Amino acid sequence: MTRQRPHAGITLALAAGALALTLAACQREERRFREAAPGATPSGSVRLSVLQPGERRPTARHVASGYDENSYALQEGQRLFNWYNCSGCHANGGGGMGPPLIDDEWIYGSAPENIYETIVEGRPNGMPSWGGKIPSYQIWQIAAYVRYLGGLTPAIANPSRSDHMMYQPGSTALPRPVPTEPKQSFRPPAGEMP
Amino acid sequence: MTGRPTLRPTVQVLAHTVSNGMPQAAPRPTRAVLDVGDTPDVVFGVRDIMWWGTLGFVVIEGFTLAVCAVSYVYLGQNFPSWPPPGTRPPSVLVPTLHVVLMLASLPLMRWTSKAAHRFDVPKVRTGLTIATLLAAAFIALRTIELLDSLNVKWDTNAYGSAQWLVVGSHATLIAIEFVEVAGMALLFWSSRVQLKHLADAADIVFYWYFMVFGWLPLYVLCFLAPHWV
Amino acid sequence: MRRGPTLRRRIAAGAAALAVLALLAACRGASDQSALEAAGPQAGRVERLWWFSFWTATAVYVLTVAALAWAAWRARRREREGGAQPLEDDRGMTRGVVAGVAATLAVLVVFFFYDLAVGSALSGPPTRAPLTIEVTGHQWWWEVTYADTSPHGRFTTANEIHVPVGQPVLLRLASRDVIHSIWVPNLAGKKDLTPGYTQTIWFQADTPGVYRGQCAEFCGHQHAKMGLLVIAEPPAQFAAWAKHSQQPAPEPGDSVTRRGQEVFLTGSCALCHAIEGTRAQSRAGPSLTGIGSRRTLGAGTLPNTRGNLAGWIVDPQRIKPGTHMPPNALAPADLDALLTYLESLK
Amino acid sequence: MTTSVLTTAPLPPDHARDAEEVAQLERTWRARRGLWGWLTTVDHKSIAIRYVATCMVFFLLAGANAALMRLQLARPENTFIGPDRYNQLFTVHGTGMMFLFAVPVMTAMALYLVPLMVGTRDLAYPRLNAFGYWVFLIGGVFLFVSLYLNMGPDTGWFSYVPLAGPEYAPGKRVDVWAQVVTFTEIAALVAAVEIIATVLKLRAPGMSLNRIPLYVWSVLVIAFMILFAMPTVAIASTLMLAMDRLVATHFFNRAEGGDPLLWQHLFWFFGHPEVYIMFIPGLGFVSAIIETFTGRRIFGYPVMVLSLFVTGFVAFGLWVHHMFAGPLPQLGQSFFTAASVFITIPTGTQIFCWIATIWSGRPRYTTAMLFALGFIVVFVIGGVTGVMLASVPFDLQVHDSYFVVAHFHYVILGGVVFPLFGAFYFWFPKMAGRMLSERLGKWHFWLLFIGTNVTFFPMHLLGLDGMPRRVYTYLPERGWGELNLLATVGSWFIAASVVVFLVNVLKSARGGAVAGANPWGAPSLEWATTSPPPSWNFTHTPVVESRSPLWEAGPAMPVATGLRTDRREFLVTTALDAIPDSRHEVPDESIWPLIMALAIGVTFIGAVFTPWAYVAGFTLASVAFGGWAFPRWSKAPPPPGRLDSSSPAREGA
Repeated sequence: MTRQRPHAGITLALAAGALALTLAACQREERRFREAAPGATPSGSVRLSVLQPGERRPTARHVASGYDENSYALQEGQRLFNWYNCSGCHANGGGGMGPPLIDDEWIYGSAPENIYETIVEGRPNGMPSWGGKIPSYQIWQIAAYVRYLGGLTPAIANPSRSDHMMYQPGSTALPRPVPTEPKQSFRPPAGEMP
Repeated sequence: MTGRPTLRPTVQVLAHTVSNGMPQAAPRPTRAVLDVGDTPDVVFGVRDIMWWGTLGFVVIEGFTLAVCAVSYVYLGQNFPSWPPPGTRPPSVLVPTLHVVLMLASLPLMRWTSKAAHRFDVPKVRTGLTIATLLAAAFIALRTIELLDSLNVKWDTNAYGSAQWLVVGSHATLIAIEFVEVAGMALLFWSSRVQLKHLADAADIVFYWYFMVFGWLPLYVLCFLAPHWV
Repeated sequence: MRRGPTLRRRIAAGAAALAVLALLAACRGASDQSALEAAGPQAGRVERLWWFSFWTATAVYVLTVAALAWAAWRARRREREGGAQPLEDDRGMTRGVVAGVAATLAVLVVFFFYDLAVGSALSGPPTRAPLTIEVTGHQWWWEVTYADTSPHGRFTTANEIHVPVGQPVLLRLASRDVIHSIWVPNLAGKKDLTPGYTQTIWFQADTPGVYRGQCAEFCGHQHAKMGLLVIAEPPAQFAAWAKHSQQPAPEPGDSVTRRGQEVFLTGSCALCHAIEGTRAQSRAGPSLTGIGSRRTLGAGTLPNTRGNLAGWIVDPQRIKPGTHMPPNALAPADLDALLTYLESLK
Repeated sequence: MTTSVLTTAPLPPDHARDAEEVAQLERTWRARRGLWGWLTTVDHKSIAIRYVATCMVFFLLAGANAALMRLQLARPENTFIGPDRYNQLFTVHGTGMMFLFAVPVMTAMALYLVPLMVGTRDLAYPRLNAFGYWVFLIGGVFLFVSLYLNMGPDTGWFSYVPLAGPEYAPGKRVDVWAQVVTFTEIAALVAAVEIIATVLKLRAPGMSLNRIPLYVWSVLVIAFMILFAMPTVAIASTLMLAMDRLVATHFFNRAEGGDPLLWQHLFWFFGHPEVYIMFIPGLGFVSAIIETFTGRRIFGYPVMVLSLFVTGFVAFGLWVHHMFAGPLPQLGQSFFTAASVFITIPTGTQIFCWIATIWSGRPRYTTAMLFALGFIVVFVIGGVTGVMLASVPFDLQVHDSYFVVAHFHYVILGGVVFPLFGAFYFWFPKMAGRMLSERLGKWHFWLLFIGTNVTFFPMHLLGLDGMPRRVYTYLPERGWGELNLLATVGSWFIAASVVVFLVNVLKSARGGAVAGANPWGAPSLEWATTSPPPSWNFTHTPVVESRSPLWEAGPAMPVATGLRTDRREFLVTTALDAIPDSRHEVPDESIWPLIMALAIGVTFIGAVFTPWAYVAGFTLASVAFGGWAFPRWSKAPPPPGRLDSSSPAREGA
């Protein structure tokens, strides 16, 4: 009663904490079903070939995706990763025909925009272009999941195990190497990109 | 909530009537028929109210362990063999050592309890101090059991989860008993110990018995049964 | 003095209750999804059990409340007649309570054995080899596979179960993701589709017709719009339908249809949907072989019209928020061709 | 039954001695003032009132969820609330009503009433009681804050795996649910231990088992039920579901040998007894109210007590009837059908005994009595549909449909809400010292009665016409629109009735008629002290000589003397015959229960995010335990040598 100041301080701290919690929770827990995804939207016309015709699409660079911190997006990314058979080449992140995704080697960059671009454009030596097939918000979700596989998403939003046989022991149970500074060991010159 | 002045009756009634259903404004006057001043204020076992609380939590925790064990058996039915193919059965050396040590602690605890009943503070103090060391040893052994003897991690398969569930649940009992015994030992070394704490010390021994006897079937279930099934 | 208003209030309450009952009777749901419009022996037995329980329960309830009212009335009358004090326990009261308990017990015993009789009558299909259909639950649609005929006669459809009238049908239930529950009230009670388990349920439709069912176990965002139809048709008609369904989808006949097929195969559609006879073989979404002849879209949500199909393809999230089908921004010509192609898949 | 109305003055009490004693008791038991006093109090009455008020706030919040859901369902294809929000609303509605209202409000009422009704000074473990409340508060606030942060659980109050498992429920929503359950289980278990020890060991001298009030029997039964029901769900939620989600255990992962059915078994082994835990105290309320307002003992006391025990026991044999549609062997099902059918008998017996009591009594139709009668009229509808649901074939038709929604709302409103409101009207004068308005009370009753029936009766028909539960909308061609609209209108009546009740409480708490010690002329001991009772409850421990002591004790209450007044002390009696056996020193106020609860809060809220919270929480809790259990510095150390061998304590053989 006599001590007004500490009370005010505590109230302020609580309010600030609650606000921070609110923002964090809202971002993490929101389920966005219909959205205009940030960045480039694949054009309306269906491409009849796997190859990318014509000029380059506008890039998705400098667009904050907001998907990395969203647990629903990560979960959707996980589902789509299997539905669109990404596992066929990347084998649940372990790599096979395509490069592994759970290590910290990023050939074309680890930023969400880089991964988005890789999926949309395709890459030499087998990665097909998915632009025009997969809606862009789903590509962002897959990109977020790929970043999760690489250990780049905040732990608080990460998915836990799936209801299948375990590919690797408990995805969240054991500490995984979290690269602080993603290496970009090899980046082909722009001219080589198809 | 202090003693209130007599409240005015609001319903027009005869105060202090005793007929059924008649409102009464003030508490009825009293007549003393019994004096309880000569009952003891330190008692043990079923006569002690704190013992009943301990019993309550023993029932809760005992039932919890029982349900864990039932879940363990239930999950076991999903496997062709237990442990499942590819998982090593648990090693029995450390767990057996642990059980032997637990059983060996019982005479000491009984001695402590008897000393408490005889209001023998120094002996209770000694008993509790040794019990604290024993409980610490139990914690160490349990840690080895979980990390090494089980030979399985909680996220390997449902067998591993079930093993950790049962052994881990009982581990919390050991941890709680350690905190209680250590706290009580400290109290008995301090100058603030009172007579009633002897009854509490006896209750702790009661909980210790529960901890040990509760573990025996679980030890058989988790560490021996996988070798037999 | 005090009795008047109480009585009037009681009469008013009674009248209100009657009015409510009458209103209820008038406000019935559609008859193609009702446990009270049985179309087969299973639901029929349960419906009779229901009416038996309903009338028994009504009688029990009315008697209980009447006994309560009578007790209150008796007590008041005794008081008016000068009984200043409550009565002591007596043997009459004991007899009354014992009689009440005995009557309750008798009703319960009758109910219990009637229930057991119904249960055993429903427990297994009467024939050894009923038509067997595999139903797999997905978030939020039903995969339906006819497994009974020859191995290459196996075919898969979605959200519609065609069955022949007058023949027992056995459903083998499984789930691909979470727990669902199949419930077609006109035909039978429900059964869960639990991942990792296979359950069976059987029913028989005696009256031709279209019966609607819905998922009954909460399964996520679109639990509310996870419907299915059971189409009971005469055996000959069913046989014709099954024979037709075993065929791969027809090849596109004209250029618009062909363009539509190309859109389907090269765009997003083929990533999730299968059409027999083409290279689209993904099992993520419902098979679209025969989509043109299905009655509904979006698992029993919309009538299958060209306009609804267009709306569904372009923005399914408006119709079923949270469904796994993404919006598809197609150019008008592409959409038009796609619709024509899908409609051709009879 | 004593009928003599004595006009002679009672025996002259020794006023001077009494006044001195009261002054001493006041010094010893005085509650501290201000915020600190509020945080540290261990008085069962102030904690219980707080507890009840908190439960009612959660009731309002969970009820607001229901009102929003009814608005969304008022017409087909309504777009007022989308599926994501709706799923959170119904989950938090169910979780809130079950875990944060129905069970805790019943235990909270018991925490207030039991010490008064058995005639003792406080609950057996006053600090533990304070701890239980704080844990409950933290858990409840956590749930509703999560809902408002869009982090509300959304997989149903039953959280079936795999939908609630790690793969299909992303984010932290289900983790919140699992931990809220943990909080409420801890609180319920604490309350159960309190009630059991208080009823068995702190009864007034002479209150042998056959003189315990029926209400006290009813809460004793549920306290035992809590001991065996709550740990099961705590294991399932905290040790299995939360661990599956947090550290990737495989309890429910079929692919690794886990089993989604294990969840259903564990959940319903708790979930079904939970229903009885909620409404058995309601039966106790009804007995107390009917007894008072008919002016005679409840007919068939031994049968009533036996019925309570049988109900509590058989309630553990019904859980499978929630799983009839699941993959279970057919064989055992008729056992569960039989148990579900015949559990009606004990409750039916009680209803017949009440009817006999009314028949032979002098009923007074106060608001409390109206609620008790309303209980019978509403609850029996839920009871008869409950018997129908025991039938496997019929259950398979209407399971998870609106028929079931109708059934259990009749059971819960009839069996919990009606008796509870009746209890409020009955005991509010004791708690607040003032009467609730009878006029507003009657409005409250009739609005609730109409609202309940208009809201939930149509749902029977909706269920039979195929409307499943937990749907956020339905298609127009289903024809369910009118009945749903009717139900929505009914929900407004319920809302209005609750508003009337709140107005009544707020008005009466200040301006209600002063109640006096025993305004209803009730027979049990809580009415033997002032309203509200002093913090020491009874100046002298009452001595009980019959089952309805205030009706039969004569002009002066027999009491026991000899309890010390210079320290907090209560009388411990033997469990069966309540013979005075020992005196026990009761701990006084302390901040440590709150600190302990905060440590538990850190543990389980932290455990939503990281398993290390358990380590941190255990450490904090150990420290709090030390502070809690250690005697105060201020206490003079015992004289040296006092503790050694030669015992000053009088110990029996």
